[in-house]
Amino acid sequence: MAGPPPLPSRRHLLTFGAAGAAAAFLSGCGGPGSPPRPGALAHVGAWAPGPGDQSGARRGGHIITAWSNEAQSYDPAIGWDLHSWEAISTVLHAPLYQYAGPADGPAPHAAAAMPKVSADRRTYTVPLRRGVRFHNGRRVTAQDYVWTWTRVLDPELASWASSYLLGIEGATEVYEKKAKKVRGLEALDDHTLRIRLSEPDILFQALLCQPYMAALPKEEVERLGAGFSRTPVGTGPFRITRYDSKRQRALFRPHDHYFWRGTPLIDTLEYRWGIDYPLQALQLSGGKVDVLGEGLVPSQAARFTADPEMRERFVHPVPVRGSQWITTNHKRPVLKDPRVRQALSWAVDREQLTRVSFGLSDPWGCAFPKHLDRYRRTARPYTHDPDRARALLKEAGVGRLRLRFLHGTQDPWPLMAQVLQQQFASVGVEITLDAMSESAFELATSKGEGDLYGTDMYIVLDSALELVTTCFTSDAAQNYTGYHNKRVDALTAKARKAPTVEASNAILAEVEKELTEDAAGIYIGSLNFLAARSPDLRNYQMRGETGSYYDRLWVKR
Amino acid sequence: MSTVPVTPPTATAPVATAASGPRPDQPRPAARATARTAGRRLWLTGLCLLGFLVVLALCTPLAGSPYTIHTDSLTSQGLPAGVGENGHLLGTDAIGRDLFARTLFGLRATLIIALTANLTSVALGAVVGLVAGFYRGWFEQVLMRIVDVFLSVPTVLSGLALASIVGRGTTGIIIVVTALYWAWTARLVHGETVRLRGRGFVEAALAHGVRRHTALRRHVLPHLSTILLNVAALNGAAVVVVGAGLSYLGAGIQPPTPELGNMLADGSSSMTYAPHTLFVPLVLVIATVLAFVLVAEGLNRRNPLSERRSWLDA
Amino acid sequence: MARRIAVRILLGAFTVLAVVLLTFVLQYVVPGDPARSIAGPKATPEVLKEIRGQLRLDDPWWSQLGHYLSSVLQGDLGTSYSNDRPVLSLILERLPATAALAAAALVVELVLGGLWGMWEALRPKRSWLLATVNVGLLSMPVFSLGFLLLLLFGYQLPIFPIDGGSGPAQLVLPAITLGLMGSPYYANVVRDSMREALSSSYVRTAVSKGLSRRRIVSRHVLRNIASPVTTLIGMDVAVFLSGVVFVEKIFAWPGIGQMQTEAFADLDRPLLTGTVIVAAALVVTANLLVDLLRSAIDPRAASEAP
Amino acid sequence: MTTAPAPAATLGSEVTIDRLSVNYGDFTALRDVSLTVPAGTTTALVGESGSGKSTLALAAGRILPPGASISGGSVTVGDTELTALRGKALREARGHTAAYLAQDASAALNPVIRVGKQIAEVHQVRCGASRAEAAELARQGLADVGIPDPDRVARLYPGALSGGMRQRVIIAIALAFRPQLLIADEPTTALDVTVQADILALVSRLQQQCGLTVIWITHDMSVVAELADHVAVLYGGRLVEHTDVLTLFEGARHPYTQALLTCFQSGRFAGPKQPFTTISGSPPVAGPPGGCPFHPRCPQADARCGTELPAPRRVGHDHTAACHRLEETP
Repeated sequence: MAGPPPLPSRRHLLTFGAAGAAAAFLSGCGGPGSPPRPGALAHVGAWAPGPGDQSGARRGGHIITAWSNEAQSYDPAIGWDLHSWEAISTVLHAPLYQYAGPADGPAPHAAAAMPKVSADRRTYTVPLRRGVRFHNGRRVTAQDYVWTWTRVLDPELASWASSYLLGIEGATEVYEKKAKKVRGLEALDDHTLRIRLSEPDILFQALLCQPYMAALPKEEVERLGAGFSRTPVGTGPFRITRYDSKRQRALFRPHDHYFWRGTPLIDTLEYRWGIDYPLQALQLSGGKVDVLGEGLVPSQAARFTADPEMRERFVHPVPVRGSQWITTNHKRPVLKDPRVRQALSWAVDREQLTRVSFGLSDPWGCAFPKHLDRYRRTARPYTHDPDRARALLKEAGVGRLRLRFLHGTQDPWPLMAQVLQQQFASVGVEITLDAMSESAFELATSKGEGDLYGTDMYIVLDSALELVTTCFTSDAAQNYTGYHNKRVDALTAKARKAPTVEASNAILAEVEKELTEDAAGIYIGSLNFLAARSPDLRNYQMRGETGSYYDRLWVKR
Repeated sequence: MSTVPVTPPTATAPVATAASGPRPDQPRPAARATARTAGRRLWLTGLCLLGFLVVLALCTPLAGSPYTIHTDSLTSQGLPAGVGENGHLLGTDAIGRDLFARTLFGLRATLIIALTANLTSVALGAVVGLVAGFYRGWFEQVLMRIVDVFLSVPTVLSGLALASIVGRGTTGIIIVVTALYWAWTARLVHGETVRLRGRGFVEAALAHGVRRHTALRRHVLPHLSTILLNVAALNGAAVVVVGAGLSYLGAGIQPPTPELGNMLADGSSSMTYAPHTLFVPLVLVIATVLAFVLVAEGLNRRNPLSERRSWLDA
Repeated sequence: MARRIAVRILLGAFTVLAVVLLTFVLQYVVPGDPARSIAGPKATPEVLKEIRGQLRLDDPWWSQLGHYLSSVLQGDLGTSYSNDRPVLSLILERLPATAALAAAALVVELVLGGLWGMWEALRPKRSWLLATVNVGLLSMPVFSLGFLLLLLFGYQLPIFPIDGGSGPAQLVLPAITLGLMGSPYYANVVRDSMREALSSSYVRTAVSKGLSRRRIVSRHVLRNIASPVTTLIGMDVAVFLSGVVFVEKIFAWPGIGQMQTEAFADLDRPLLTGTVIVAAALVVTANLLVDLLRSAIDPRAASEAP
Repeated sequence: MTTAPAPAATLGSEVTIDRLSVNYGDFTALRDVSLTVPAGTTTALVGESGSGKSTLALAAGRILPPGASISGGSVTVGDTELTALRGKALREARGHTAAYLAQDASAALNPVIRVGKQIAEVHQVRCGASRAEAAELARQGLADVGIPDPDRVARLYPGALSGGMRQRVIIAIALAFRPQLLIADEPTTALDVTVQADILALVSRLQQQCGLTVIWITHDMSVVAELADHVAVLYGGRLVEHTDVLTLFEGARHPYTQALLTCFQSGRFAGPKQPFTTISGSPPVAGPPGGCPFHPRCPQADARCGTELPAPRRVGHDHTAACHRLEETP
């Protein structure tokens, strides 16, 4: 695959620029959508919510997952790269709720039932499941959640996820060191937790599924101190028994008091890191490794597409709710005119462009990802129409247009940039490529430099609202290019306060229509994720929001 | 030699021997001659190969543009065309660009880097080495410590850091490679100059009141020329390989400009399903390095040392 | 003799200090914001500011340098940004792996290069096969050679394990890759110095003593070529520490080379400068040891200037 | 100097060289030279550069440099015929037939091995002496050649010794051979005169004691006078005259030898500002011309000398010379 292979640090890999969370995706294949049926094995009670069909489950086995880099941290408030994210989402910690079947919303996990929401949709009362214990055996109480969430807001910890909790009343005071306790957060008794929001937020239900919202044992955090980020204690299906940074391996064993009795099925899970992509591919096809944590990067994806037999045995394609577009710098006067941006959107041949990512993104000309649940799209996607592009450019009175395209070393952007250069040249727009190291690229884009740069964004909070509020609203955290669209801002605020997900999605459809017509960015693709796992694994499930589900798979060597 | 040396010869230095019959350990005049011709044959072939490569690099315009992406030539699964397929002489690279054109352009870029970076690093190294070797005392110590510092900093890492500062174009790489490689030459030249200073003819020149730098230029420099040529040749080979290394880590010449280094880097990752993307640039890199090494080997052969006979065969 | 060693150690310390300064400036000037690589792209500006405050990234450069130098002199290389552990312990944990790799590669180099050089020195006619192999190895970039070996002997015919880890079986392929890269240089040095030794008159004396060919080579010739070879070993240590970066990346060998590139990509400044300091210290000590070794083997070297 | 214990038997044995020719590739350095060196005597080989005197000596000990090949004739030292030997037998023979004293002593000693060890090695290899015995013999050898404080010197490296000392060590190595033939290739030329005198005295003393057979290569007539019993004069790869030392100085018959002697006398006894007498022309380099090699520079040369090669003829009791016009010369 052309383009220099990615720099060793893959921390940034599937974060793809904006989406801090893991590759969010629906598990496309396998089991029926209904909630998990009791497994054939009598003694396996109900399963944790999530995709998969456990008929014919078998116990035992040792699974090895390969990563390219050491995890940032196994502390759910700190870790954000894919390696850490999978460990904190499905292995070590159990959040209150977890996404159920392939297309369904959140289902109770550490919580006993769905939260009771007040009439003004600002108060959430969450009943906690009984019998949930930490790895050290202690029972989990509502007080643990209060302490954990307050810890996330603690400025000293400087957790990246703190901004998500600012919707809770009193959270900002704690964040700005003005208060010790969060007013809107109360433990009514040992098993009920009440949260009061400053204003209604449709995303809050999805927020409760995030790993940084899972309970942490106060006494262990203080005992382990810095060690907590390597050997944490949590409520998840596995506990960490050994963290060996010298031999770059971590070993996990099942949690004895895990509240979903009878799972996980395998005996031990081992994470290995420091393995470069070509070697990962060899180890997988050589049977030395069972799962590639980061799935297939474009350069290795080509290797598997070249050989249909290999593809069929090892690759597990999974659609992901994520979109890929080229951000245009709205501070540049020439790019302020929507007709120029629309012209550029028509000039792109998405078919040719996404072929370079070898199946990791499908051609798509709309703002939001192609597959969204409970969503009826009204926007009309862009297609490849160079004549219309030239007409629009002439209409906008633009002669020779020279634009600077920034890209880091992260696949497939260096290659896509070269393909784009050629495509824009055919409509008279000259692109100069400005390649730089990954960290320099992030710094430059955050300062709003350059005219065009590639962005990939994954949805983790189960709604396209997250995409808009992160990138396109005027006050969005990652809106570095000064895009201001009053209609989008107003609609987004309305969508956020909508009573139900369906209502919120209806408003979001209008937002997408506006973003698409206004060509806020040049939309080119809808992202996929190619999971790579050994054929010996049975009931291997993966979701972008969480990563691989190790609590339900078994091995048939 | 008109007079027969009758009086016992003065205690001549062992090296300057009266030619009393073929000295057993000196190569016979005939041997010295074949060494020279063998040497000439070698570095001539080296130069011809280098010339051929330069000509090849100059006729890049004939080969079409290295940037056009012929998506039609990719196979159905989007894999690059092999050698000779779809009308591409050497096939295409991973995104369908003509490999023949890219290799020629790449060769030109690599040759430019190899020759200029080589020249600058050897020149800088030679100057520092000469000055340090000749003007002994604290000045030499300071220079040589700086050389030690440059030799101790891991080349790849400083290369990466430097590349991200000085920019990644051809000039960037030349600066990086010069910064990495001048120290080697400096150390070699310094050692040699110190050795030469100890020899009689330099001290004799100085004794005759010749000013230091003329002595340096007239006596030491010619002697060093063979060493410098030799170092330049081997250094050229190393420069090409370092360029490839930097590109592999993403610090070399950036896409889309083709350079053998980054083509090798791409080829390595796409070797499993399209081996020609690696082996085509590799052959040219080997040819470039071969040219440099042949010149070095040829020069080595010219000094008679290499033809001395071993006593074990007596 | 002791005075000479003291001077060398002093000079070595100066070199390491200079390397620290050079590296600090280098990584300080590299564009990018370490706070972003710690907190990730979704962090809000306030969080980034908080992290920069904690790590004192916004201080003027000279105070950062001063603070860093004072802590280095006390042996504290600071804590790594990416995983909150003291840099020194991280490096010492990974150092044995790199040292083992470098040592193994050196053995491969010496054996391959030495035997090859000797064979060529003892044969009157120059063999073309070896010359082409020589060129091939000189021009092959490390990563291509490494990957080819990995593919051939790790995957196609699985002689050596490729499942990562740092056991002796995993050490073979990376050591051979590095060793092959260096062997042409050793072969040339051994061949030239051996040829010079074989044609000098003390070998004639040995021949006239009626000693066997093997004894002459082992007793008389080898010790004479030890000096140029040890000089090359001294220079080679620095090369290893950069060649190691590629080899460790390809073969997943848990050494400091791999950590160095990771630290560079993550802008983990303390870890980055830490690894460079340790590398520089290794180079300096290696050169000192090599000099001592050389003067032990070859008395002539002892008289040369330090 | 402690008197060395009388060695068991006289070492030297007779050396007979019969019609020997040697060439280096295409250059013939020696043309069918016949010479016998009686046991226990010293024969000096005299001649200008390129006359083949070194080649003859080295061929006698079969330690010709690489690239040289014996194209005819034979060499017998004691009872072993050397030219036929190959490989292991040759190596064995070399061990105990000839010892070689090099001109440049410092190069002939291995710079990285202690002096004592280089002598001990001969004992270990030759007569299988153990390490301690060999060391003791080496120490004894150093004492024999008159080196003060042999223990300290034995531990030194060659680089630390003076020129004279190094030459003595070479001689000690040679003696450790118990050689049947000692070949000295101008061993004293690189030394200053006083040290040269010591070495010459040492060699002659050792020769009397051990009955060595010595072939001494030189172009210094004073050394010939002092040491040699017989003298062989070579020119252009041919033996032009071979006689005992007395008759040479009184009645040399060959014009070249006479010219050599006159040059030597004029150099030795010349007063200030007196020109030296020289021999015009220069020794043949590209291989001797037809006929007598010396004829281009021979004052008495006639037509026959130019065409026909003079065969060596017995002129006196122990005196042969190769010249057509022997009768006329005084």
